Amino acid sequence: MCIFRHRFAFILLLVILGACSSGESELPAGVDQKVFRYSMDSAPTSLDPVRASTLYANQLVVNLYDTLYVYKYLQRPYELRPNLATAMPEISPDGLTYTIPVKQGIYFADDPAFPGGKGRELTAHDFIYSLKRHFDPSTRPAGAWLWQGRIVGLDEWKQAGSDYAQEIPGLRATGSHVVQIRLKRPYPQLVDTLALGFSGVVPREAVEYYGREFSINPVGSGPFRLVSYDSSRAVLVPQENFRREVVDLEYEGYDAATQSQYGVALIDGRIPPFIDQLEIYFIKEGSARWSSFTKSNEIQYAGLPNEQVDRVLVSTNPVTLNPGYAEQYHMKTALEAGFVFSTFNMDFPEFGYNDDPERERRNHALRCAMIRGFDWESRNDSWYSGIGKVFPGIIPPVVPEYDAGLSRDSVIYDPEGARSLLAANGWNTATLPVLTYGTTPGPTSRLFFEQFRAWMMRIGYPKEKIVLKTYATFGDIAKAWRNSELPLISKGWGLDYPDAENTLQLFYGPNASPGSNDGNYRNAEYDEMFRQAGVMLPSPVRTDLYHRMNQLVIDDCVAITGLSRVGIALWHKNVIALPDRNFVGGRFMYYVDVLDPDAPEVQALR
Amino acid sequence: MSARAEVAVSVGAHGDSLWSKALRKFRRDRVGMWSLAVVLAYAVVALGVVLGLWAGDWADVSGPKWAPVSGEYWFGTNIIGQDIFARSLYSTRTAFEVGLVVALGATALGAVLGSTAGFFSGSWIDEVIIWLMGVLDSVPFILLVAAISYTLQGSPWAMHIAMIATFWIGTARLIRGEVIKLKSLEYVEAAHAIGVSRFMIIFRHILPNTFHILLVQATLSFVAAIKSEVILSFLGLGVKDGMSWGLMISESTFEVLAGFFNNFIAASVLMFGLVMAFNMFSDALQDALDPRTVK
Amino acid sequence: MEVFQYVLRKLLAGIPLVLGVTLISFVLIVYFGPDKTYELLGKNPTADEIAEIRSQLGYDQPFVTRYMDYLREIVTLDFGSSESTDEKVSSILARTVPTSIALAIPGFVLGNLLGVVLALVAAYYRGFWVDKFIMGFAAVGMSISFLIAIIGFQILFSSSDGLDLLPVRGWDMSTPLQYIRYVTVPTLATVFVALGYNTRFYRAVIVEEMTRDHVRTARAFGVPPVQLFYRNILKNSMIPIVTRIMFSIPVIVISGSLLLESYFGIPGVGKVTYDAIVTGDQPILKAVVVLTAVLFVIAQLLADICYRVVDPRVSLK
Amino acid sequence: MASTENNALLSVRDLVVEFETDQGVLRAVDGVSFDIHPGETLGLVGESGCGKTVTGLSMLGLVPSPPGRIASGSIMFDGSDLVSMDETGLREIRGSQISMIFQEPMTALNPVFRIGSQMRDVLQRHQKLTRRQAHSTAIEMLAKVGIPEPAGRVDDYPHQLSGGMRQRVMIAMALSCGPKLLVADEPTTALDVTTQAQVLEQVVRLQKEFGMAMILITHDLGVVAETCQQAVVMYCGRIVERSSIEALFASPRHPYTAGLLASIPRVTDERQEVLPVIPGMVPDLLHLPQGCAFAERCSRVRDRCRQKSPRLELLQSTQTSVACYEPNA
Repeated sequence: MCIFRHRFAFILLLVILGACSSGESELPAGVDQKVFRYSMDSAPTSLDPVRASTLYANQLVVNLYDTLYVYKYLQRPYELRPNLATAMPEISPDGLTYTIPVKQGIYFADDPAFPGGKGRELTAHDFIYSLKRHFDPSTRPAGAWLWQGRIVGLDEWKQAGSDYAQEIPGLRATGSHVVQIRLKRPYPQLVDTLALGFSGVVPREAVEYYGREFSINPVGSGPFRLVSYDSSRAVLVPQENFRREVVDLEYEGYDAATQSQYGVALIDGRIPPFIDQLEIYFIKEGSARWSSFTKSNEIQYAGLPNEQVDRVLVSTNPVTLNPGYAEQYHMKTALEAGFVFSTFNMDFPEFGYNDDPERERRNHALRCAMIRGFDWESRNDSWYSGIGKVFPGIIPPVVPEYDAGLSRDSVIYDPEGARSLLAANGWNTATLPVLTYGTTPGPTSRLFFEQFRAWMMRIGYPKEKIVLKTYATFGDIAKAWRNSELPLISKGWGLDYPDAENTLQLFYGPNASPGSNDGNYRNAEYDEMFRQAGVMLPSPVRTDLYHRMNQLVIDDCVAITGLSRVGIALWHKNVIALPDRNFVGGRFMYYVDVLDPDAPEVQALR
Repeated sequence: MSARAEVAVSVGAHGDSLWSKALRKFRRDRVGMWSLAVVLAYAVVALGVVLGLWAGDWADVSGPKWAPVSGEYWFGTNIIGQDIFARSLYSTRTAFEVGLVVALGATALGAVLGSTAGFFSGSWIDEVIIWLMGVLDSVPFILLVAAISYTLQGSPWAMHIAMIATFWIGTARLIRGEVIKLKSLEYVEAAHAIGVSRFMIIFRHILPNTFHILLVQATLSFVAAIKSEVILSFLGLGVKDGMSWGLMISESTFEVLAGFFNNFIAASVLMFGLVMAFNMFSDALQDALDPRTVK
Repeated sequence: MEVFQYVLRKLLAGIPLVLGVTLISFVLIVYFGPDKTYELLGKNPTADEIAEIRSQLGYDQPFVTRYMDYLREIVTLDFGSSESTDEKVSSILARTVPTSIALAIPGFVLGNLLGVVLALVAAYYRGFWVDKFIMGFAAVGMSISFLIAIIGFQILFSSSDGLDLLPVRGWDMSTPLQYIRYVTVPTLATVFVALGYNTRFYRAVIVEEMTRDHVRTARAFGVPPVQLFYRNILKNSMIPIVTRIMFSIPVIVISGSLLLESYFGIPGVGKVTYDAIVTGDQPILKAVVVLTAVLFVIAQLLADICYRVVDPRVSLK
Repeated sequence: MASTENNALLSVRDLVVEFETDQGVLRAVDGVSFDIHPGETLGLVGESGCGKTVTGLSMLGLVPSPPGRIASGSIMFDGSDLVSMDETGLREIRGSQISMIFQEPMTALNPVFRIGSQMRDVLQRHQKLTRRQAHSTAIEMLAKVGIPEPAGRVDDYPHQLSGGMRQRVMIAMALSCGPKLLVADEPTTALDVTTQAQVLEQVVRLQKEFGMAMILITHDLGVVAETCQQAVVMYCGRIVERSSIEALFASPRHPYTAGLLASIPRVTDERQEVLPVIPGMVPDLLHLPQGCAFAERCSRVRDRCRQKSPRLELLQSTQTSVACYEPNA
């Protein structure tokens, strides 16, 4: 026999044994530990706040790092409150200078990055350093656009080579614990941006100590610290240096009428975090998440997957759990802070702007016909359990400026109307332009395409004129969007803050490719109104401007829009929480308590 | 074993060409004949799709969501209301398209490069071809497909090309060995002596004598292509526009745990039938063409 | 000494192969490969930001410079950091390779062991119904797609429509019991599919060896079956068997089972590779491709040395 | 031959060996009977495919099964029937009581073990020798078969030896346990001519020295003439003639035997004539004619030859048995 083979097998064995013993350290036995097992549908890529561009990264980042402001745990609509800041900012009358006092006695988590391994105190300088990192290309920042062209001297600082030793006039510490921001023009959404994961405060020592791997070695002042992290799960434990703050339920916006059923009143007057360990599982497939959730000892939180709806719900309007499930789980429907839509690329002369005014007019009719031929209700039924909210225009229902009274004509399925509109404008199988539909691989996106194609065929589009183009990676299709290579862009937009400005900018002319205005919509009237509204604080006037802009997009038939998904979140009865995937986001986990399933408090909730 | 060899000699006493003998042997192989019939039945289904006789409406979404099996929808419908029966039939066409393109491409490439390497064995041409085979063999298959699919920018042929780029190697190795054996035979040397060009020697005199190997290799590539398609489509590297069993199975991955088995069962049973029949057919073909077996 | 020289010669001969692999992978994956820029960008980028990221990623360098960088990475075995997570490629591999091995080993060992056993039984009863039954089973195994087997076993063991005994997906090696719970379904699927191929392969090898003259000689001298199997059949079949096993090793160690790991969400090197494919994470792809090629060279070498050990007729030249 | 069973070492009676093929059952050996006495040499002669090797393998129960099997008949050896004996019993006899050597010296030895190891193996199993004893016996045996430097050669692998040397090793192995019967299946066919003679001489010498009986399977009548006392001629699985060597060569009775003898070149002839050959082809064993298998090629064929196969019968006033209606005078 071959001795080498034996030896190799032996080495393999050693490796396996090594791997076994290096597995997660289980919690000490015998002690009653509280573990919250949360699940998400994807793994975050980077835990560095400057790159926390995804929902998934944000859920972790806001637990590992602290921001100056956060949204109140229970208040709906969402409302900001100070977090690292001692108060809401002091804003100068011209709206250009923000003075923010920072709490004393906040400490970063202990880490080898610090001298002696002890976390040091957080100061205003740390915040300034953290914001500057968004303007340092070497960090590959993803959130700089939120402050670009807004803060005095910040863009110039980047132009000059991002030298951290250099002071920035508009971003200064006026004391060790006071931040002062000076703006070029009013930016009412600034405070909202300071509650984003992007604004998490990082210590410079850790960034320098870990170099590129800072992204997987987070060191912050948040309520938790990371114990282990791979592509399948992250394990966090309470951060020892985190401040002890008592929960004031009333201040957090508790509403007994809608929230008492979740038992969140139980945390009033107590000091979070209440759990000993936070485990976040990244499970891509909804069905796998679901079956893990329904086992009593695995994940305790999951969204209800589309395909389980018939089994689990008695009805979808209103959403009602099957009694068997209602006994075991808390349920909450949550309207997403975002929406899915498709926008035509107006730079394509076949569909959008054209030098020939007549053709441009016909193109307008073509777009309007395609919008009428798009069956939102079917899409909602197939993919969103029929409970998603279909709405006209680009102001989604989640924001306060949503106009419930807006005409729904643009979202009503009308294939006959579409056909006659096409016929009236000289469109037939021969003249209709080829439409390239871009997707990334995957069964869902392909079925989306097939649905779209079938609808377009119903309004008279020939099958072979709707062409599928598959991009190998998300990056590749994003490149096609940014470089204006596709006539139709289908995507979802997640709002960064609860203000319609965040979606209206998607059609703002100066944001054209490679910016976020993928449709390259350019309308001088729209752009002017956007600029006007941009410097205004929330007011009826501003809301009116928003509504007029919305109507322009609808009238110009720029986009097939839209639908805000409604998620059905379920969590075990003994988990005391109000989960959130919008603006509070992952921060809700700070308030989670896990009780004994047989405890009387839990029984009372059943 | 010499006892068997003796028997073989006495049975094979009637002089016969390899092909007519193989045909006779194959005809007697009941399993082989049955599997051929099954394969042909699938081929008819595929041909019908090509001719537009059926499954033309596979892309229609007018059915209800996840309809159960019924008289109207024989295999039920999928999440967007497409008829799974029509999709299954259409996928048969895709399977034959993928199988045939890859089998022909890989076998042809393997034959050309393998015979060239064999004919020039020992020279640099041979070295280069062997090196190429080694290189392609060392890149994990799925990575190679992914890489080719990047380079071809999502072309629908990326999968076919990637499969051909890997599947030819096995054929080429066999052909190379066979050609090295054949080229020392007298008639080849005779052709050399009377000044027949190298090209002609390879393609007129040597390659035809490896045809039985090529035939078997082509059937193996066909099966391998259909099976790979499933996995590649699941990983998003397979069939782009159109419908295939692989796409149906990849769709089913999010349905089966919720108890919707129609896509999964339709695609996997149909695929299993074709692959199994083709495997059996390939086996029977090998037996029939193998001069060593007397069966 | 002979072995040492041989190893050295073989490794040198492996260089063109590895270079070829690097060139192909460079052209296909790196140069014409996916563009990571647009995934790293924020929601509302400017042209400047795009240029900055491209330069960060080195996309603005010419072909030769980038290829040379790649070669340098290979020589220094430093493949840099993942462009997605910024984690060092070396630490990603160190973390994921053991998982992949732990995932693959039971299926690999069982698949081969059972394959040999079934093949032996089939070969022993060659022509009888036992043989036909086993080979029919092998044909079924060969005809079922791996993906179908995976889904089938998952439904059977893990779903509420089946036995509902084991976790649907995931991975945990903290205790042997957990390990068994998670490794069972992937292993069953692997064994089921691999068994078909293995049984056929080993049966062919064993039948080939069984019909050799020296086996008849041994029987003519009264050698009992067990000894016949060890001394005349197994040892003589070692060359194809060693080849098969050796060449499976690079695949297990480096590419893992991409399909199993991505389907079950197991954090092994296959999953990492798949994610790298999907997100166009070039440093990881580069490392995986090259390390696989290097392991192939090493496997070839080990196989040759094993041949030498197994068969005195083989000489290391 | 008059059967005096009480003193025959091996007595084969009506042996039938069949092979299962897809096209039907094939009779490779059909009703073969013969006896061998201790120390005697029997030549088993015929063209390839006539069933002589299968007959030889039957002596050790080595007919490959499936597809082959001994359908009927008996092989009495030392008072027990080898046909009904179980595998364990046969293993005891193989290599110790009955040995066999094969045609192909190049492949008949296990290539991955040293020849010493292979020889020791036989000795240790059958003679219950210790390793050391077996080793020296092996060297002794190698010396006996004329291998130079046997003490060094014993550690060689088969591929390091020439064909003739390997066949000598086979012989040494076959004789090492002092068998009573040696079945030699074309032992020299694969060797070159000079080696053939040496090896054959060696075998005959050792046969005498050990006092064994031997069945020599060959297609070469010359070899039979030199070494055997008795000869059995087979055609299409049947014995066509059985007689002493002298009688066979002096007056072959069966037309087939006569044909075989006529095709042997004789150096004594002054002029080189064109050698006569037997016309026609050997029939397909699966489609044997109804009557005598040789009928189609026979110059003296009669009608009844085509209807019913002649039985092997003792020819009056001779020691020769022949299966022919019209034997030569």
